[in-house]
Amino acid sequence: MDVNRLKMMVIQIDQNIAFAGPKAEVIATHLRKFWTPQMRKDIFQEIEKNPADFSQDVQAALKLLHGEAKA
Amino acid sequence: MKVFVPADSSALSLGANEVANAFEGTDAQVIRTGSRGMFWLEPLVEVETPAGRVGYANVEPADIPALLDNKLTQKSIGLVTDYDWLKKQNRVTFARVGVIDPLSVADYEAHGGLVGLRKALALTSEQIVEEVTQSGLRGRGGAGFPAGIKWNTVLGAQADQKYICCNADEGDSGTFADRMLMEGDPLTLVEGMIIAGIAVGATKGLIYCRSEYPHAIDVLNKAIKNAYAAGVLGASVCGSHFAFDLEVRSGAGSYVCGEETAMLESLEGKRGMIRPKPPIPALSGLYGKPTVINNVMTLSAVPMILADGAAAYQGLGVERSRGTQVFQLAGNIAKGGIVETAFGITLGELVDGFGGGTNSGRPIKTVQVGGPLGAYLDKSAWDVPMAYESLAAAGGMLGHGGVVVFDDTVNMAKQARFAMEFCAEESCGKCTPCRIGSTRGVEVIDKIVAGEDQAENLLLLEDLCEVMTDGSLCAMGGLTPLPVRSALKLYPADFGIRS
Amino acid sequence: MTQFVVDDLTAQLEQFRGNNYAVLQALQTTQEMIGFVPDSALDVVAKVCNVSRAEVYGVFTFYSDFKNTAPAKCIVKVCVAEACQANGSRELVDELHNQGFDVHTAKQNGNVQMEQTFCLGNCALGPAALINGQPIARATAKKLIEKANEVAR
Amino acid sequence: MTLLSDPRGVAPIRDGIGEPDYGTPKSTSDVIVSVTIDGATVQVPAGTSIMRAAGENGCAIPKLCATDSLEPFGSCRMCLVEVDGRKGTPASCTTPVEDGMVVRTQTPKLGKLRRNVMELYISDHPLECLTCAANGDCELQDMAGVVGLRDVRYGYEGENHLGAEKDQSNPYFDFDSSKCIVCNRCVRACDQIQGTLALTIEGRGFNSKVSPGGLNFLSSECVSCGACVQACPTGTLEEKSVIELGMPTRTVQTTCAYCGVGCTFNAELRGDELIRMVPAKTGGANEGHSCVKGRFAFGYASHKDRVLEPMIREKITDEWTKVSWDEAISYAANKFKAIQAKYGDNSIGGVTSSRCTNEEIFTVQKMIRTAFGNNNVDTCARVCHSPTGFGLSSTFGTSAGTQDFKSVNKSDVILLIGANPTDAHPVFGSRMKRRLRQGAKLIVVDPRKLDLVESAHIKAQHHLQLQPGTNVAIINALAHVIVTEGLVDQEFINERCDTEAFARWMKFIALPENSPEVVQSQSGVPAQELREAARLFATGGNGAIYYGLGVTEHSQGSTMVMGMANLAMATGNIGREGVGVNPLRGQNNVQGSCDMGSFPHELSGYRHVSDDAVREQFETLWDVKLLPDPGMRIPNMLDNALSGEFRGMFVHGEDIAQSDPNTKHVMAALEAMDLVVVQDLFINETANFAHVFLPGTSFLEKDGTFTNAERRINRVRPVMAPKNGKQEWQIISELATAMGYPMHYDNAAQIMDEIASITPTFANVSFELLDRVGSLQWPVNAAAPAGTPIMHVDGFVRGKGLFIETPFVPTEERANRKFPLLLTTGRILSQYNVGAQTRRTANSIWHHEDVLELHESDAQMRGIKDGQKISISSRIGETTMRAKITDRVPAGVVYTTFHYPVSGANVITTEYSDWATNCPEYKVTAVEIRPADSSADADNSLDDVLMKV
Repeated sequence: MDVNRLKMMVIQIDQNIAFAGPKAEVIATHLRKFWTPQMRKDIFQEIEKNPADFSQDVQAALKLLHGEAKA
Repeated sequence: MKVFVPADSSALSLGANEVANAFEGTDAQVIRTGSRGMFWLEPLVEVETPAGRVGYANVEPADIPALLDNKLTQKSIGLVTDYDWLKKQNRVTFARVGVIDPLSVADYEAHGGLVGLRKALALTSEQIVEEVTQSGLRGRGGAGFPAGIKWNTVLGAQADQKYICCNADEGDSGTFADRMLMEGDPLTLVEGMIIAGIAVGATKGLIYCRSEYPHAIDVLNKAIKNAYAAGVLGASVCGSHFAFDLEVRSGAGSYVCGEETAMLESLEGKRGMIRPKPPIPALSGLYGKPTVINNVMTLSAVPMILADGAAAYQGLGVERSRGTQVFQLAGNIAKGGIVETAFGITLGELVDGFGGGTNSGRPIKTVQVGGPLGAYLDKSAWDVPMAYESLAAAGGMLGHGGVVVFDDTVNMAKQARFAMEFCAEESCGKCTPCRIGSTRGVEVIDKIVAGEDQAENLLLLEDLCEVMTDGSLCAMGGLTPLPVRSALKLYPADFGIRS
Repeated sequence: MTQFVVDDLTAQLEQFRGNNYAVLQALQTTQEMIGFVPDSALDVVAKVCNVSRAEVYGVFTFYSDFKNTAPAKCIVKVCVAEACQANGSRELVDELHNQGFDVHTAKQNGNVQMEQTFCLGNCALGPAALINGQPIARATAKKLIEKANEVAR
Repeated sequence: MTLLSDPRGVAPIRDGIGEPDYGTPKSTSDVIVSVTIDGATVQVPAGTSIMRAAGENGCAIPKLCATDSLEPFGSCRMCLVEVDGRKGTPASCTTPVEDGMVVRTQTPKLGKLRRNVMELYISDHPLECLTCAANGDCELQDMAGVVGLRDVRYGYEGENHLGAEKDQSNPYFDFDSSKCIVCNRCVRACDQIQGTLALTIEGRGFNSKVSPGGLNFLSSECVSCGACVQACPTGTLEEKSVIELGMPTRTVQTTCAYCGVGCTFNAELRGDELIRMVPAKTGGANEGHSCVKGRFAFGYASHKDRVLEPMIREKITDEWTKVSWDEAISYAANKFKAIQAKYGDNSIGGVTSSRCTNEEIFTVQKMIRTAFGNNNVDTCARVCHSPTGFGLSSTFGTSAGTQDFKSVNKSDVILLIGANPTDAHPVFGSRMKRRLRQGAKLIVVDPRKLDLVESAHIKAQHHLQLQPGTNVAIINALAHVIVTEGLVDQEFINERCDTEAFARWMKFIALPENSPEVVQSQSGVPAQELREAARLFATGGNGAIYYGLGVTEHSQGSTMVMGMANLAMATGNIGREGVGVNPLRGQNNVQGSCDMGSFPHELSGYRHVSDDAVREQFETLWDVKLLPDPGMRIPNMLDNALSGEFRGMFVHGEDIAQSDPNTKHVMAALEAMDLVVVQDLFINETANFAHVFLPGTSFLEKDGTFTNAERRINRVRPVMAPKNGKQEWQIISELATAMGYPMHYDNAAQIMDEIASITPTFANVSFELLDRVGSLQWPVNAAAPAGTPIMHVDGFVRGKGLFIETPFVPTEERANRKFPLLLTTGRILSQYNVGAQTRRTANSIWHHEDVLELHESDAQMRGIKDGQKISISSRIGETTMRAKITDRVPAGVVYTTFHYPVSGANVITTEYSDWATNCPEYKVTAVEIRPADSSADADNSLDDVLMKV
């Protein structure tokens, strides 16, 4: 899938999720709940490449997910 | 010099304005009044003298110089109050009509106006309603329902807003008392409505007047404006904590809107269709709110009842018809006009006594009492006392007190046919007996007169009258058979029926 | 109606804005202003009073006062009810008919339109009539036609 | 005389469709009174009419103007009775019973009166019963028999209306005034039931005549809902189909397949031919009402365009070849399998249809999860109401509206956001209008001036005419006022909600950025108006929120749903009649398609695929291994098709090439696939890219259930045999089987049994129960055996109600110099969705092309005249349509419908979508318009459209 599209989606999620508490976890939960494993993998690779394009929360969230995927 | 020239429509129709204009340039002070209700004398000009007002009958503009010179003796009727026709009456509701300037609050007050209202302001709602109940006042619109009971129902109803609606849709042919009062003493009606408002807790009143009375609407509007200016109407009625607002609404050419529920529909801006009852308007009337609906004459009797006390009013009349009735003598009559007198006067006294027989000089054939829906009566009814129950017992209907006289040239089959025609023309069209029945009525009468299957068609007409009487939604269809049946019963020959 | 008339009418009717109960008054105001109620005015009234066109149409056709075409310069209302019948209004109507004025159809004749009405409240002086609002007692065909022509001129 | 064909001795209690008619509405009083009617003493609620009291107790009183769907009127005078102690003969319809009343309904006097009334009726009625279309379904005819009319002594030469001209302008029914008995039932139905007031009586007295405002029906205000036709007791208003084909002979009760209201209809047939659809008074959603679509626009089901045989083709450029069912199914199965063999299990997927039955949807998603072996299933609800599911489940715990439709009867303040019920959910719209006319207050949040903002007898207290895309700012501002002005229902919150979350939310919402004064500059709505609206909602009594796609189809669709839920909780407006948060679902079975597990992340009953226990149940039942991770959503599938990873798609009754945003992108994706299987009634736009076409069944052929916007499970019964030869669930089962997963059902009831067995909210549902009770609102289970009209009554499904902060994040799609206008989209009454059905009916007479509504000032600036062809361009694409200058839209906003493929509104909509669900942002597209080349003018004229119909 087009990674730019995924990028747009994850940024949008980041902007909109305003749950108090550990935001990275909430983002991770959202992606876990609604994204296919492939999408999660693709966006993780993108983050590895261009971390500056993503907020700290998104980066943390994806690291969390990546950890799960490996485990 | 003060002269009084009527501005009543009937007087105007005989040239009263031209007469009033003829005083221009003289030093006479012209005061326009209502009419005394002696139409054969109109224009009746009154001149103030130390002894009282002297009347001059059938005055024409050319008479004015002579009148001013006190030389119009051949047209003088002397002191108006001593005039026998008037003297024999008991003018209660009409006491001020023809006397005062209808637009002047001061004049109104100087002649006993606002006394009733001031008394009412000192009473509780319950006390006012009790006073009206005790007076025995019944609705003058025709049905004769006790006003006090109606008011009590509205008083007892809980609502954020209540209304007083005056039914001034005086559409019955042969009736003009409402019009004369509205043109000649509108503030009496205004006062009556304010009292009703205080009595039941209504702060808003509407007068529904037919558009055929442009002059009355005009006078009412001006009088109401003056009443507001004088503090009689508005946020503080006569300085009290009661508020009452009043406006005039014009009809638009529909007889049936004189029926109270159709009138409500019309006041709500809709087609004037009859509403079924229940609910009664006293509980669910204008805009669905508790509403007093009374006729002009009913409401106009109220100030006097409050001013003089219930007993004074109750002391007049016979049996269950208490107080005075304003009879209107109309049609082919020599001395047509207003006769206000206690209930109980006989029909003969009215027609022959006051009325002086026909205008044409020919013998009276029939009289129709109570408007287009009233029965035709012949001389056998001459001794019937004019009161709700006694007239009903004689097969008639008092209605709004109109008496229309016909001479012997009238064809009663045509009159019966007209009753149906009128119903067909003015029916609201809601219920079937009235909507279709009236048209069929015309056709059946035509067949009878043409001698076509007369026996069968007479039976059919009787069935039709029955279904209209028992099946109609309101009095329009329900009472139309009354003139038809009475004409048929009293004058079969006019229908070509061989007896 | 031109846009100008529509705007003018709308302004006149502004007092009834949003008032479902003011249809009759709005129609009366319209007729006062224009002399009759053009079909397109029904839509204006409906819009102002926030009701349907059909409701306005129903009210418009119920009341005999309303006209959908421009009225004659002079309108004569002739009473044809009982009290005036007792004084010869039937004969009066026949005579007027012979002179070209049919009160039942109220057809315009020149600048004059004669129409029937039921009672003008002048029942002791019949036949009664109104000529452009001015009351007439003891009407005859001659009197009415002369007077009407005078007014219509 | 010919009329008296049926001189029965008793008055039948019935109306045109054989349901009992008690003449007047049921009384709601709790007080019981006792009344004696014809010697029998009966007990009825106070306020019951004599007519109804008699009728309910088996003693029918003749009637013509009375019918129990309308308030009594009292005009026909057939129902007169005698009451002891009362003068005269009161009408039994308008006279309520009183305790101890003694009534006689049958006496010689009454008999004669009724006969004489009937004689009057017939004296002005055509004597052509035997040739009248209403013969046998005419109350006048029935009553003439009942009262024993034998002769009309008036003759027939008198004045009459027999020469009245017929009005045949409406495409579906005729108005023959000569047969009218002026009972006003049609006029009253239009007023009381539909609320349009398009009918009146013209004239008065004998000349009284029913009239659509002095115009003909077609050009009048009539919205063709059919209430008048339904109410007419004679043949005056009659369906053209009855006139042409004759009276129906049998009836099947079923559910309309148009919008999310889910009206119950009696399909009336003559043999196998459907004559008419008559709304059922027993219908839980519609209670006897209908709209022009459900009532009349069913002709598409037998339209000649319908494809009835399966077809295949190698390439989309090839001609279609008709094949047998077996061939088509094995062709599709083999190709799907081949794709999976080559590109992996994940390379195929499918889409379920919100137009199909729960049973069909369930089998499609089951096929994908079993035979396809992945979770790549999505539904067209993705593009409409997916944010509803997300938002409401996050806050309340269920993915559904909280109320039944009837609840609105108890609402005092209605907050209507991004919905246009009088066009899109007309039967509910009429219900809402009834409540508004009773005095409920209305706040409309919409860029466009809807009919509900101002139309006959309706006037919104506040119209918050916001700029498209600023919903969240508005809802935050409303909540801000309520919080900062101390109008929250603290007691409700303390008791029912997560108070910690509330405290966080309160802190957030009180921020100045959410104040009306700041939001005014974002939304264009005056701060004062926002404040007043907020106060009204918080203090005006029962507050109910109704919303539609104007909420969900935004980049913040899910946020907005949560914002509304917050508002409802903050004001204590949840858990009883008259309140709630209520989505107005677009299609007939959007709710059902979501309930049935059509989303890639969840199984039926909204249970996530990652839930091991749930998955285990399904795995046991289905005997397969299920994947624990979510599958692809529609946009993911399309994106992946373009990148070559996704190559095969099963599209069940949805036209994604027309309905999904950015058409060009969708088409390219479809074109890139190796196999597209479309199941539909017609060759739709998507089918142009298909390799296998499987003909579907229309709702008239289906056997199953639909679940409407109020969670009401309605039965859909086959009115006729499937024209394509197979039920769709059967086709799906065969396809699954051919792919190697054996699936078999004997009938649809079995599928529902399977759904019930594995879905807790459906636990007690069965066809047998539905047939017995009519309809049920889920949850239907041991805890709620009679269903659940109102949710969250004693507590939220998720436990405590959860307030969630809803920051306003403006969409990326903004008006700019190049595209200075904002386009928003919607629907119109006569057309439905992409128009596949309604365009194939006479409904096109009312709306034969999509037009672009624009404000006068925007038109003037560009030299555009009313009715002119214009071109509309966005950064995505360009299309043309005709301009309509109107004051319905504010300057800067333009609006269109998307019913016609030729105008292709979605050619210009963008790829933006809801952050949580990817529901596309249909409602905001920056565009520019300019006059178009006039040569395109002729391509969509009315004549062309009518020819096609």
